[in-house]
Amino acid sequence: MASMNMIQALNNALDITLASDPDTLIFGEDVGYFGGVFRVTDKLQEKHGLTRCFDAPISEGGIIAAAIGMGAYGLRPVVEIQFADYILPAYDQLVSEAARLRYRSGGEFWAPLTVRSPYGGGIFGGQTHSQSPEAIFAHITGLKTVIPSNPYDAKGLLIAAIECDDPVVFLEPKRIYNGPFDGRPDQAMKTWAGHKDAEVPEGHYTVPLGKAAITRPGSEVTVLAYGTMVHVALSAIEESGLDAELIDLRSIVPLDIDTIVASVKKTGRCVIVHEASRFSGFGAELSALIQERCFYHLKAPIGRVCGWDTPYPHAFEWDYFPGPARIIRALNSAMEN
Amino acid sequence: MASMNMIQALNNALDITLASDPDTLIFGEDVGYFGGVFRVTDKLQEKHGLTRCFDAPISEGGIIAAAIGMGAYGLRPVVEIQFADYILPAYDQLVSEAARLRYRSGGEFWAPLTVRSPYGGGIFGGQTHSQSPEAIFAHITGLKTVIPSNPYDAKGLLIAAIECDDPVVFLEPKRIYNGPFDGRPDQAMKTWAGHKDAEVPEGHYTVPLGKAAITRPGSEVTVLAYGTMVHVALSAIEESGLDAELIDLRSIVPLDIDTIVASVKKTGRCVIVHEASRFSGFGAELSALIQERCFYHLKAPIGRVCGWDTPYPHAFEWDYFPGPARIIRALNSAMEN
Amino acid sequence: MPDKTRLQLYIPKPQARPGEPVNFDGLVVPEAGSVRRPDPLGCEADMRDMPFSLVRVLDEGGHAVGPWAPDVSPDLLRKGLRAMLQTRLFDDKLFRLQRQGKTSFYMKSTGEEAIGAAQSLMLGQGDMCFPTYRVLSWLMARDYPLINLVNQLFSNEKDPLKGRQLPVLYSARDYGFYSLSGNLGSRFGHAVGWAMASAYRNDDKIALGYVGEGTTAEGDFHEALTFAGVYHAPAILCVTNNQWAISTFAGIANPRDTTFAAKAIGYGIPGLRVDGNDFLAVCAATQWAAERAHANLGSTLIEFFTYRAAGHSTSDDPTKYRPVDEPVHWPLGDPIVRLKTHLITIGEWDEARHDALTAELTEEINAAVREGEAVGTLGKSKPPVAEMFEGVFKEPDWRVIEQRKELGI
Amino acid sequence: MPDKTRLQLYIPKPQARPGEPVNFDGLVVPEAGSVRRPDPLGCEADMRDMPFSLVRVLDEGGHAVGPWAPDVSPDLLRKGLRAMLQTRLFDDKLFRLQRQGKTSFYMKSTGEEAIGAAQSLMLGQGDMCFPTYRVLSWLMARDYPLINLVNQLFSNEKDPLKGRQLPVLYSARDYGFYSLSGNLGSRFGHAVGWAMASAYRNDDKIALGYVGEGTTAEGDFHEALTFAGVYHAPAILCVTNNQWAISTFAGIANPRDTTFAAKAIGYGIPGLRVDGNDFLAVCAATQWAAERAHANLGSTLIEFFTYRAAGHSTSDDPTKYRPVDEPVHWPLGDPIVRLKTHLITIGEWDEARHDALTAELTEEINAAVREGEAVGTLGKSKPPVAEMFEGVFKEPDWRVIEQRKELGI
Ligand SMILES: Cc1ncc(C[n+]2csc(CCOP(=O)(O)OP(=O)(O)O)c2C)c(N)n1
Ligand SMILES: Cc1ncc(C[n+]2csc(CCOP(=O)(O)OP(=O)(O)O)c2C)c(N)n1
Ligand SMILES: [Mg+2]
Ligand SMILES: [Mg+2]
Repeated sequence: MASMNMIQALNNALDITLASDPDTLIFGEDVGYFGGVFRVTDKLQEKHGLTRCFDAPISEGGIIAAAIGMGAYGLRPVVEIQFADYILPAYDQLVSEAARLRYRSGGEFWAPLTVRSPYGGGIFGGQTHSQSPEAIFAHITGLKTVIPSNPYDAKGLLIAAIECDDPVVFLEPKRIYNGPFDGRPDQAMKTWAGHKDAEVPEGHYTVPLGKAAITRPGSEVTVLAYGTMVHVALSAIEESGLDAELIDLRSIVPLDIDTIVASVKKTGRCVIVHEASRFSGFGAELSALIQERCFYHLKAPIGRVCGWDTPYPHAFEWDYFPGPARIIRALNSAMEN
Repeated sequence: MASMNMIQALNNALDITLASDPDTLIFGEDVGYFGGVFRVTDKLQEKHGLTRCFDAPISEGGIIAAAIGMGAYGLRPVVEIQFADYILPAYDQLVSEAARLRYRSGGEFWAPLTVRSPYGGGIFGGQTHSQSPEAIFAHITGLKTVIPSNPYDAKGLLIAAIECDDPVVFLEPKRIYNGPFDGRPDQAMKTWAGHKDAEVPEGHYTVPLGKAAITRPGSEVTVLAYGTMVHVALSAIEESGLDAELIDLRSIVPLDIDTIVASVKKTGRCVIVHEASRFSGFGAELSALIQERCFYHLKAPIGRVCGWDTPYPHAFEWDYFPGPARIIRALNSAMEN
Repeated sequence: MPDKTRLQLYIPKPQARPGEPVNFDGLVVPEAGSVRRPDPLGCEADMRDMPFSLVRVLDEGGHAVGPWAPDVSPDLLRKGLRAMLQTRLFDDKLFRLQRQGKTSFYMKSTGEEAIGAAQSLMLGQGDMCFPTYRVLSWLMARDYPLINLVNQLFSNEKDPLKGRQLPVLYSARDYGFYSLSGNLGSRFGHAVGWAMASAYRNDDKIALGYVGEGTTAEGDFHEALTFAGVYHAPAILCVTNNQWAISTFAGIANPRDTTFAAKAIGYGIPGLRVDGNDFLAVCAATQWAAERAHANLGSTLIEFFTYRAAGHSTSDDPTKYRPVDEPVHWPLGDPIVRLKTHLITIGEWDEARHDALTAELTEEINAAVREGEAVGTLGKSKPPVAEMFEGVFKEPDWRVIEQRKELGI
Repeated sequence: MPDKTRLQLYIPKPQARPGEPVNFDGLVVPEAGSVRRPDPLGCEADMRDMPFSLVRVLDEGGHAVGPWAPDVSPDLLRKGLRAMLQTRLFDDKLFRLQRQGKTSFYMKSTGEEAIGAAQSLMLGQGDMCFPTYRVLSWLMARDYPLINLVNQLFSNEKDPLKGRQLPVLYSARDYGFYSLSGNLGSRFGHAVGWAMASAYRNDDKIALGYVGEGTTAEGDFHEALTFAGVYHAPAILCVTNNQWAISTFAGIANPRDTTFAAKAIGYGIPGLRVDGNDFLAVCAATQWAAERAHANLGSTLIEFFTYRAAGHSTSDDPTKYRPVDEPVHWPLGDPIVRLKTHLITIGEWDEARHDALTAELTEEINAAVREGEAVGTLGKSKPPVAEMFEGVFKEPDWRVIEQRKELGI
C-alpha cells in the first residue's frame, strides 16, 4: 500500500500494464518525453522505451484511428486526448468505427482501445478545458464510459478498462487529480494525503466496470454522482444533516442499475448530480430509468443538479458549477414533498 | 395551395429563399448539378445559378466550417449533409464552433447556418444510412434541432430555420419524404397525395421553431413523437382505440415544454416514441422533464418506445424499428396502472 | 497595396455534362514505358516528379514495356484475369438481382477490377487490405467463397455478417479484407495504425489502404497520411481516382492543375501516379511500394488513375450527370480487355480459353446465386433475430438482455 | 516478392533534449535575397520549387536585398517595430501578472512578433484575420486598446467578452480579428468560408488564416485547404512553424524531408516558405499572396519559419523538454532586433529613439494595467452574472430564463 494522488495512481496503472503486457502501448499529444501536460505518463517513455509511450501529432481523429487499427491487429492501445473537450474531432472515429467494429464485422474485428482524457471543470479552464461530454458517449451503442472519483478506483478501473475487449472512454476528473474537491473554492485546497481511497495497493488489481460504489450509505434520499461531484455531493450531504445514500456510479456504461434501483426503492427519493449541462445530459437517462423502475416507490420528484444550459463560462465558474448550496437545496426539496 | 410531398415542399422552401434573399446559398455533396441524392435541391442550380447551389468536396467538416465562415461574413448558408450519419465527422465544427461562436465572442460573430440532413430509418439503409442522432445535438448548448413530420411543416420550418440567426440542425425523416409511413412495412406504400398536411401554400410562410403541434387531441394518455414516428404513433393510437393525445414536437430545441406539460397534466399518462436507441436518447430528457414538472399528476410510469440499444441492424430493420405493436403495448401498459 | 478588383466565386465544372460532347482534352497520357522507375529504396526527395507523370506498362499492342514492366508469371496474370472477369460477371448478375428486389443495394466496380485483383495477388496472405466498397476483385483473386458474398447480399440466414451490415460492405479477416463500413475514409487511418502495430511487433506484415478520389477531401485522409509519414508506417496507401464521386467530378476534390498523387509530397512520402486500367502497372507499382515498406522505409501513396464505368450504385443513373457515352471514350481502355490482349500477345491465352473461362465463371456465379436463393433472398430469410442483440460488446449488458426479452426472443 | 525483413516502429526524436548540446544541423538557411520571386499572377505549376527554399530579405548587415525586398515606407516599418515591441513588453508584463494570480492564464508570442504585425499592416481594414493565440501583434499593429486586452485578461467587469472566454482568446471584429477558441485548427476553414463569401458577394476583402505547425496535423487543416484550392478562395493561409507544439517538436507533425509549405502542392495552390523573423520578408510574402488573391487567383499557403522563444504558456516550463539555451541559438535571430537594425541601417531609426519608444510603450502598458487593476483582477471583479445566460442563442429560451431565476439573478 502507498498513498497516491490520482495522477500517481493512473501513472502506476499504466506502468504496471506496460510492464506486464507487451501488447499495450501509449500515445497521445505530449505524452512521451514530457510525460503529458498533467504528468500522467511521466517517466513511462524513459522506463519502457520510445515505442511504448510516444508523442502523437495534434490530430485526435488520427490518434483514435491509429489506435483502432492497432487494436484490430491485436494490440491494446491506450491513448490520451489532452482534454475531453478535444475528443470531438475524433467523435466519428469513436462512434462510427471503434464502437461499431465488432458488431458490423460479425465479430471478426474489434477495437480494444482505451481513450483516457482529463475532464470536467473547476480549474478556471474556460469553455474548452472544462466540459463534461459524457452524455454524447453514453448514447452510443458499443462504447463504455468510465469516470473514477478517487485514486484507488482510478487505478483499478483503468487497468480494467485496458484489459477490456471493448472500446472504453476513460474520463479523468482533472479537478481532483491532486486532491478531493468538495465544491467550496474559497476553502484551502486539500490533497489526497490521508484520504482512505488514496491508499493504493502497489500491484495489479482491477475495479470491475459496471459496479457502482456506495460512498455513503443512508436511508432518506439517494444521491447519484460520479467524478468530482461525488466529493461535492458528500460535502453537501454532510452539511444538510440528512441521512442520504450517496452512490458513485464509477462507470455510466455499463451502468449498475441494480444498485441504483435498490437504493431508490429504499429511500423513495433521489437527487442526481453532474457537472455537464442539464438538457439531454446523462442525468436525464438516470431520471428516466428510475421513474420507470421505481415509480411506485417515489415520494417526490427526482431532482437534477447540473451545469446550466450554457457553454462553460470562464469568469462565472462558481456560478455555473453545481456546488453544495444547489445540491442542498435539491436535497431539501426532495425531502419536502 | 398545391399538393406536395416532403421533397417538393423542401425544394420549394429553398427555391423561395434563394429567390428572395441573395445572402442565402446552398452547397453540399451532389446538391448542385444533380440536385441531391434525394432530389431536394433539384433544379435549383439551373434556376438560380452556379454560385447559389453547388457541389462540395466529400468533407462534412469542411462544409460546415466553410458555412460558419460564410455566416460570420454575413451570409446565410444552407448546407446538406448527405445522411445524418455523416454529420459526425463535422461534429466538432457544429459543437465547438457553430454553437459557441456567438457566446464566446460576446456577440461579435455568429453562425446563422442551417444544416439539412436526411435522417432516420425504415429504408433498409443499414447501420450508416438509418441512424437518428438527435440526442447528441439536443445536449449541445447553442444548437437548435428541428425535425418535421409532414410537407406543410417541412416547408415552414425550413424557411424559419434559414431565417433564424442561430445554427439549426434540420433533420429530414427520409422514410416519409414520399409518403407518410405508419410503421407497417407489409402494407402498400402511401403517397402524400390527399393528406391534409400535404396541402402547401405556394408562397413564403414560416412555422415557428419551438412550437409543437397537437396532431390528435385526446384525454387518456399523451404520446410524444417527432418525424416518422408521428405517423407510426398515430396509427398505433387508432388501432389501440384509446383517446390518446398525440403531440408532434417539430423541434426538440427549442422544446415546447408548455404544450407537453399541459397535456400530461391533463392525461396523467405519457408514452414517448423515437427511433433512436433508448439509452441516453432524447426520450430520457422528455421523461425527466415530465416527471419533474408533472410528478403529482402522473398516474403511471412514463413509457419509452425506442430503437433497441444496438447499432442499426440491416436485416432486422423491422425487429429494431419501434413499430405500432410496441407502441400499443406501451399505451396499454400506461393505461393499466 | 495591390489593385483591388471585384472578386468572383469560382465553382469548378466538369468538361462535359449530358448532351455535351465527351471531352477528355487536357488529359495527358504518356506512352507506356516512358516513365522512369526510381530505386524503391531511394530518397523521397528525389522522386517528386513521379506524381506528375503516369506509370504505364501495357502499350497499344499489348506488350509490356519499359522499366516498370514487372516480373510476373503468366500464371499470376491468368489468375488476375480470372478474378477481374469474375468480378465483372458477378457485378452484372447482382445488379440485375437488385433490380428484382433480391438484395437491397448493390455497387459495381466495373472498369476498376485491375486494382484490387493485382494488389491482392502481389501482397502476402498475412497482409491486410483496408478496402472501399469497390475492391471486390481483391476477394475474387483470393478465392473468397462466392456463396458468402451472395448470402450477405441477400441478408439471409447464412449471411456471414449475421444480418448486421449492408450488402457490399463485406468483412473477411482470413482473406486479408478489413471490415467495410458506409462511412467514407474512416478506415484509412486504421490501415496506418495496423501497419504501425506490425512494425511495433517486429512483424513482416504490411497494410494496404484505399480511398476514392472524392474521399481524399475528408480529414481522415490527411490524418492517416500524417501518421504514415511521421512514423514511417509500412503501408501502401491508394487513391482510386475513378473521376467521379456519385455525380461529382474529381475537380471538386482537387484542382485539375495538381494530382492526387502529389499530395504525398507534403507528407514526405513518395507519390506514384499509375494507370489503374493497366494490370501490369498496378502489379509493378504495388511491388515497388511493398519493397519500400518491407525495407522499413515507410509508406507510399499511389494514385490509380481509372474510370468508374458504371453508375455509382443501384441508386443512381449516371446518364443524368455525365454524357451517356463518356465511359466508352475513356482513353485508358478496359482493364480486362487490356490484360487479355497482353496474355494473347505473349502466347499465354486465346479467345477459346477466354470463352471457356467466361462460361465457367458464369456457371459458378449462377450456382452460388442458386444456392443463396435456396437459403432465401432479402426479406425471405434472415439470421436469427437474437443476432441483433449480440456483438454490441463482447458480453451483452443488461440493456440488450432485457430488450431481447422484451422482444420475446 | 520482396525480401521480408523484420519491421521496426520508427518514432522521430528532436535533435536535442535538455542536457544535450543545441543542434540546428541540417537547417539550411539560404542567403537573404537569393531566392527567386515568381510572378504573383503566374501559374502554380511553375512555383513548386518555392516550398523548398526560404524567402529572406534582411541580410546580416540589416540591408533589404533581393527580388523580394518590398516597397514599404519607413513609417510602416516603424509602425511594425512599435507593434512588435509593444507585444514583447506586454507579454512580459502579463506573464508576471499571471504569476501573481491576476489572470488565470497567459501565452506569449516571443520571437514571432513579426508575423502578425507585418500582416496586419499589409492587409486592409476590411480584411479578416482568423488568428491563433500567438498573433497579438496583429492587434497591436492596429492600435487595439490595451485596456480591452487587460480587462479580458483579468476577466473583470469590463471584459469585452463578458466573462465568457479564456484570457488570450480575444475577439475584435472591428480590428479584423476573428473570435479565438481553445480548439486548435477549427477556424482555418472559417477563413476559407469567409473568403468564399467575399468572392460570392463580389466584395474585395480577403481572409487570412493561421495555424501552428503542430496543428497542421488536424483534419480541419486539410479540409480548409481542399476548399481553398477547389473554389479559389481569396485567402492567405499561414502555418506558423515555430518548431514546437508544447513539448513536441515539428518532426511529429511532418517528416524533416519535406516542409509545411510543400503541403500546398497537393492542393494546387502556391506554397511559400518564408523567414518569419524577417519583418520585410513577411511583408513581401503577404503582399505577393494578397495580390494573387485580389486577382481572383485564389489562395496561397505560407509557412513562416520561426521559433517559439518562450514557453508554450504559463502552464509549462520549456527547459523540461528542450535545451535551456536553444532559443538563443536560433539561427534566424530576433525579429525585433533585425527590424531595428534595418531601420538604423537605412537611417530611419536610432538607439535613442528606440529607448524612448520602449519607455513610452512600457508606460502605456503600465497605465492600462493600472486601469484594469482598478476595475479588478481575476476573482476580484467580474461581469454581471446575467451574462452567463445571455448569448447562447440570439434570444434566450425558457431553459436559461428558468435557470437564471433559479440562480436568483
Ligand atoms: C462520410 C461520408 N460522407 C458521404 C457519404 C455518401 N457517399 C457515399 S459514396 C460517395 C462518393 C464517393 O466517391 P469516391 O470517394 O470518389 O469513391 P467512388 O464511389 O468513386 O469509388 C458519397 C458522397 C458517405 N458514405 N460517407
Ligand atoms: C483540438 C485541440 N487539441 C489539443 C489541444 C491542446 N493544445 C493546445 S496548444 C497545443 C500545441 C499547439 O502547437 P502549434 O500548433 O505548433 O502552435 P504553437 O503553440 O506552437 O503556436 C496543444 C496540443 C487543443 N487546444 N486543441
Ligand atoms: Mg471516385
Ligand atoms: Mg508550434
